[in-house]
Amino acid sequence: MSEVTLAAAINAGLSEALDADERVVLIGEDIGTTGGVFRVTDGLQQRFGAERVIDAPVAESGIVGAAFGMAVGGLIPVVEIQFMGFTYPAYDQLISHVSRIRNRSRHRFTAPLVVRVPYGAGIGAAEHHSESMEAAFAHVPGLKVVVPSTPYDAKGLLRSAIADPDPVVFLEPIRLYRSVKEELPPEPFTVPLGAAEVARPGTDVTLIAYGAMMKEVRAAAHVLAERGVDAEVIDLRSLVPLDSDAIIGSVIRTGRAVVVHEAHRTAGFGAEITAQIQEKALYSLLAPVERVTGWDIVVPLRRAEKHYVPTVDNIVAAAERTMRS
Amino acid sequence: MSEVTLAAAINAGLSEALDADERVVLIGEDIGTTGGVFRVTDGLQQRFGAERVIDAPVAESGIVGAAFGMAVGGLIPVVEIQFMGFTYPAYDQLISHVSRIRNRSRHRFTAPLVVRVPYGAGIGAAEHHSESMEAAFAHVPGLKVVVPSTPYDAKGLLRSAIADPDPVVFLEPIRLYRSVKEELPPEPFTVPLGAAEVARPGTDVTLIAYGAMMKEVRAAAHVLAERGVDAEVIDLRSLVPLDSDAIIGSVIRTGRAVVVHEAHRTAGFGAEITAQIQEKALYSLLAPVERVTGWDIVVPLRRAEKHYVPTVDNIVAAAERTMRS
Amino acid sequence: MEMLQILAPDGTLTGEAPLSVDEVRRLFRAMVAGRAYDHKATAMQKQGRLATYASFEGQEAAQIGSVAALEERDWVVGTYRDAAAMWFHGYPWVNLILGRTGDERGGHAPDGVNVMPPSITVGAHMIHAVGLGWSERLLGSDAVAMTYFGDGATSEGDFHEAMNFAGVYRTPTVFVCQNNGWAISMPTSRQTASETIAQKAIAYGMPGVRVDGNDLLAMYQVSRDAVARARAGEGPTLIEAVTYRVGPHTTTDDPDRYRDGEEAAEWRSRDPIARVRAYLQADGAWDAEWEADIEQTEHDAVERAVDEAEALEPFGAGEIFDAMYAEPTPQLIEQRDKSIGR
Amino acid sequence: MEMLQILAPDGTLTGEAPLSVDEVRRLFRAMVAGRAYDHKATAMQKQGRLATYASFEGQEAAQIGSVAALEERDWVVGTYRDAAAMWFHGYPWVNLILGRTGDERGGHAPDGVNVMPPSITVGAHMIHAVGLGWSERLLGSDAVAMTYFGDGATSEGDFHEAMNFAGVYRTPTVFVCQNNGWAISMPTSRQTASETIAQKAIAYGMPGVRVDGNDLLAMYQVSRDAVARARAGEGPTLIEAVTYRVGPHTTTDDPDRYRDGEEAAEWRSRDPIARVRAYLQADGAWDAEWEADIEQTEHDAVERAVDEAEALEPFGAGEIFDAMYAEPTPQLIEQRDKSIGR
Ligand SMILES: Cc1ncc(C[n+]2csc(CCOP(=O)(O)OP(=O)(O)O)c2C)c(N)n1
Ligand SMILES: Cc1ncc(C[n+]2csc(CCOP(=O)(O)OP(=O)(O)O)c2C)c(N)n1
Ligand SMILES: [Mg+2]
Ligand SMILES: [Mg+2]
Repeated sequence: MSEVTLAAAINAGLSEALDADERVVLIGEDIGTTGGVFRVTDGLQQRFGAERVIDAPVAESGIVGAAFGMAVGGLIPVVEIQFMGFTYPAYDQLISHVSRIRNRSRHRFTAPLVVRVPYGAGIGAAEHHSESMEAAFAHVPGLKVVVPSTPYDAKGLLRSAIADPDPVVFLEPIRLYRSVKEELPPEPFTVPLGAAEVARPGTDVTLIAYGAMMKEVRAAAHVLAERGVDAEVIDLRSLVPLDSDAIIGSVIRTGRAVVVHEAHRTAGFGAEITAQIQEKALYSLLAPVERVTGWDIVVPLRRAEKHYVPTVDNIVAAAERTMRS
Repeated sequence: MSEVTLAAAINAGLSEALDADERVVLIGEDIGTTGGVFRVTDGLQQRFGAERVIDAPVAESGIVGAAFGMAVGGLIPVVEIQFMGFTYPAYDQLISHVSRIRNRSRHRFTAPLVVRVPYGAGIGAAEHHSESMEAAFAHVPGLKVVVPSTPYDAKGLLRSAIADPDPVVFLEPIRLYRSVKEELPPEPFTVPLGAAEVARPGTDVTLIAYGAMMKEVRAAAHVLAERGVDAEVIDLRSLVPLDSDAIIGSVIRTGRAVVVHEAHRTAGFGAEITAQIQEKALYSLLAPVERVTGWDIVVPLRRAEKHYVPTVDNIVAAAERTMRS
Repeated sequence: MEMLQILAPDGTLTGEAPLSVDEVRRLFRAMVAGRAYDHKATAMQKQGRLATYASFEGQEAAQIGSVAALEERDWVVGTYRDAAAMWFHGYPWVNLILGRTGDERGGHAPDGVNVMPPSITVGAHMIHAVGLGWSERLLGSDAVAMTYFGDGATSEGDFHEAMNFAGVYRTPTVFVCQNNGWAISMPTSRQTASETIAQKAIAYGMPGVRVDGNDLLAMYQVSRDAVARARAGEGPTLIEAVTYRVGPHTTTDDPDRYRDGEEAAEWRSRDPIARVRAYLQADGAWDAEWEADIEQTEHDAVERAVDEAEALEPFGAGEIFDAMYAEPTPQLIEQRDKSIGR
Repeated sequence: MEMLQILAPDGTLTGEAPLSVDEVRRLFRAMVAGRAYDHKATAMQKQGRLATYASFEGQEAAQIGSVAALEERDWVVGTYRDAAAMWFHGYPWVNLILGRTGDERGGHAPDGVNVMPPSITVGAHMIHAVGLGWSERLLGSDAVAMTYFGDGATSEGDFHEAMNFAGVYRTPTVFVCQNNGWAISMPTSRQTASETIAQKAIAYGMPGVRVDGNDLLAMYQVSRDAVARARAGEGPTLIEAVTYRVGPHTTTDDPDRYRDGEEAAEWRSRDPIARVRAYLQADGAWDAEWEADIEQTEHDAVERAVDEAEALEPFGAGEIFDAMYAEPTPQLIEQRDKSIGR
């Protein structure tokens, strides 16, 4: 078997889901003939037809709203929004309708849809193409928020998201689409939502991250190991539901934590993780939990982007700061 | 002089601003002939004319987008969105355009507008009318987020927001519109953005809140005092910029903190405050910082709303928990 | 654009009736039922038993005339002001009242009743009807979706996106705009510079029709035709029902602040129920006793629903957590435990 | 709807020219300049010196013909594909190139140049033009705002809200839709079921005109009229410029995946620059030497702008914080300090 990219893993997951269940449909801008701006849906319209792999007009609110209606009507729509920066026009549909229909109808109607969203910086893209606004979704009750960082997880989490009876925002790290590869088992498999993974066991400090930052975090753990610091790395995989137990358990053991995300610092999801740690593991903490994050600025364009995205060095330095206490 | 409500204080602030500067215009749904759903703009169209107090079609994105254009063009628009639940259609305009124009034009164009938003539960309103999504705005770089809790602050902060060269989301606690009153000085005054206020000095525990929850928090401090706990109460007034120094300084003195908001817990603004406290005052903490918040559910409707909104008892209990360590 | 009318304000036919007299009697009765509910709800709100209430008085023909064109398997996707249409399509009064008391259980339509909970946000729900009809088609059914909205809602971007999607994909959707003259304090003439709402259909390559919304027969006819087209796969239709909101926007609104009382009085005299009464009476198919009788029966049904709704215990501190997901997240379980204990 | 044409594809006049030959020569030169920039930018992207680039080849007449109708005090609010229009209205090449290299300083138009940075989000910017024109009017000026957008952008809800606001408030706005046949891989025929974009104006009570977007003279004429109406307080106009994107959507796009090469070839033969050349030539107002000369001059100007852009040092770690607010917040100052140190 050969290795596949994260993009190819998602393609395979979509293809399997379309095969397995007639109710699954895909909808998004340019997902058909071109296979999407990142070619993640490549070949699917050719294989499953334009009725099930639907090219949509440029109207994100309409896409999500229509998919919502389809989901209530019995389909399982998997939406693609081209970039996270274009989800905002659909924010109202997501908050006011998608996330609420189960509650407002007390289980009579549900919206089992998935909204796939490429996110994150690091490829020197144009304005609005480098967003990491996961906190704005994680704060919305009724949504689930999932963020894979490996091809295996991407495929496995996607199948779980599609099978989930509730709406899932599925964030795909643009930077990892083609830069991580691994072999996948030939048979279908799933990865449960809400379960973090210990990507590297360790005893000195817990590094907590997800999605786009996992590559840097893994590399930082490597550097730290060389410097004699044994870091435990946790890949959250889901922000909602959050595997708080995995986080707290680890920090109670290590006594130190670094939370990493690319999103803006203020009111980013790292604040939530940090707050939970101090709530539940304060007396184990040997040092303040460090947050390594993007800044509270619009993600800079290509020529200065590197000053925004957290680096391996930043993470290593933060971990070392926690070791000093 | 007689006492005025928070709603009347805002009305007076708007009226003064319209008087003081011809560039100030108001725009929103039903703000003219009816004076708005909460009568906050009562009488202003009659006084300043329909060209400056503009009744808009039901189109929140259009209202904010048009106000953005007006602001770039040299006006100072003060937008009213009827309820926070109707800001979501305008989220894209706020994030992608209003908050960014200064950065994307490197100061050449700016958007000195104010978006007034009634928010919060507690009056048994219909679906979508009880939202507290301030975190979704505070997380957006380039916006300022201001939340008064008294008539004096409401008027003073509003004047500062209108005078501010950058866009301000101005959140008005629905529940306090008519339930708090005070005398205001006859002459114009301002309250600076970014400065918290110590609403009550104390030594044992710091209660940190803003806007809609301030009434409960003040009352909780009163109850605590009766029980021998001397609580310091901080009214943040601005979430962005945040007066971190006031928070940290107080917690370093008291060693204990309770953060209170009505918004959902997960990734709410309380997480940010908590994270900052543990970052900068960990070694002073005698107990975990407590968060007293709304739950991660859609705000329940009238018959069960009371189970959602944090109560005086909840706050007292949390403060007492911190005292036990 | 011309406005279709079949029943003149005085109850005389100006065209061919699309319904038998018996059928008209049935729909007359439904309008009477709607009004009984409307009056009851307004009264209850004044007594503090309901949260705000949005009366649809004067819009009974627009709602009943259109919804009557549907089959049971079709969908109704409406607003806070569309109780008559929802009820006619199977949504029980008790649900409608529950919703207005502020109880989420109002949103739980009985199984098999294809009526969405009323949309409180303006404009966002029409695209749901597009999606619903679309799903029916992909699942092999010929069911259609009818969506109700106001003149104000046509200003929202989501109206445009819904119309555009319906046009492009030819979804089985019937758009019923009740142009009742006002969106809270905004008259339709300030909501859009378009002379009619119906002509907006041109922008989406779909037919638009303008109809007297206070004329039960005309409403029925255009709706029947639109439903037939949708069901046959011929695509969506926009119907502009020209009507009037004779009451306040909601019980917290005071229309005297923004409009002339005479306008409302004038429209009260064009009452859609009176018009059908006159028609039936001229046909010998109406008498006062019958109307008193159905009015009492329908009123009693509403009263029973009110009793049922009010007898229901409000949610306890734990139950509010029960319907966010199929299975609560660990966070919600923790919060529920705290809530019960707090 | 009819499509206005003044200059036939072979360069012969089919109506009266709205411009003198000298003026046409000036606009011809501007089109040549636009193409010089376009070719240079495409080439630079292939060399990795620019981020993605969106070519406007074939749309020069649509842009120059419309923007030429403006006065300096007017506003241009366009997209990533409207560089020619922006430049003609005073936005320097160096700014355009800077933006494409990925440098925020590209968005800083010189003082007095009323051109907004190009909108990258589709559809959201037209309402800004509505607000800009509105502010001009309230501030006592007669300046108008012209906004450029594509066929795809007409599907966004914000297009609708912009058109509706402009109609209701009669703002001095000129909406120029360059219907270039495609929105990435979506043909206009699948973007909307409306037969034309121009007819969408009917939904907003404003005039809509359809014009050959590859005809400089027709573009100029309809734009001049629309600008005059707007300036006179007579309200907005929607112009549909029928044209074609002969190149890829952006440099990362491969049009062979979704369209027939013949269609593009066919449109290449309707080149707007060639058409004006033929017209001028027939008039004796063109010779090859002159064109070679202006081409060289314009090309050199672009080259100098490229040099200037590339000579600019990228932002350092601290400078990225400098333009979020007039004064940085304490949080930003703290972060900047960390960033410089980190
Ligand atoms: C998105 C949104 N914006 C604003 C409101 C507040 N609001 C409630 S009803 C209404 C007017 C709607 O008018 P129309 O669509 O004509 O319906 P009608 O009430 O006349 O039936 C407004 C502005 C809302 N509910 N949702
Ligand atoms: C809100 C938003 N959605 C999606 C995109 C991605 N996107 C960029 S250009 C484009 C197509 C736009 O087509 P059109 O409006 O016809 O303009 P053209 O590119 O043809 O000039 C799309 C979908 C975007 N930039 N913004
Ligand atoms: Mg109305
Ligand atoms: Mg196009």
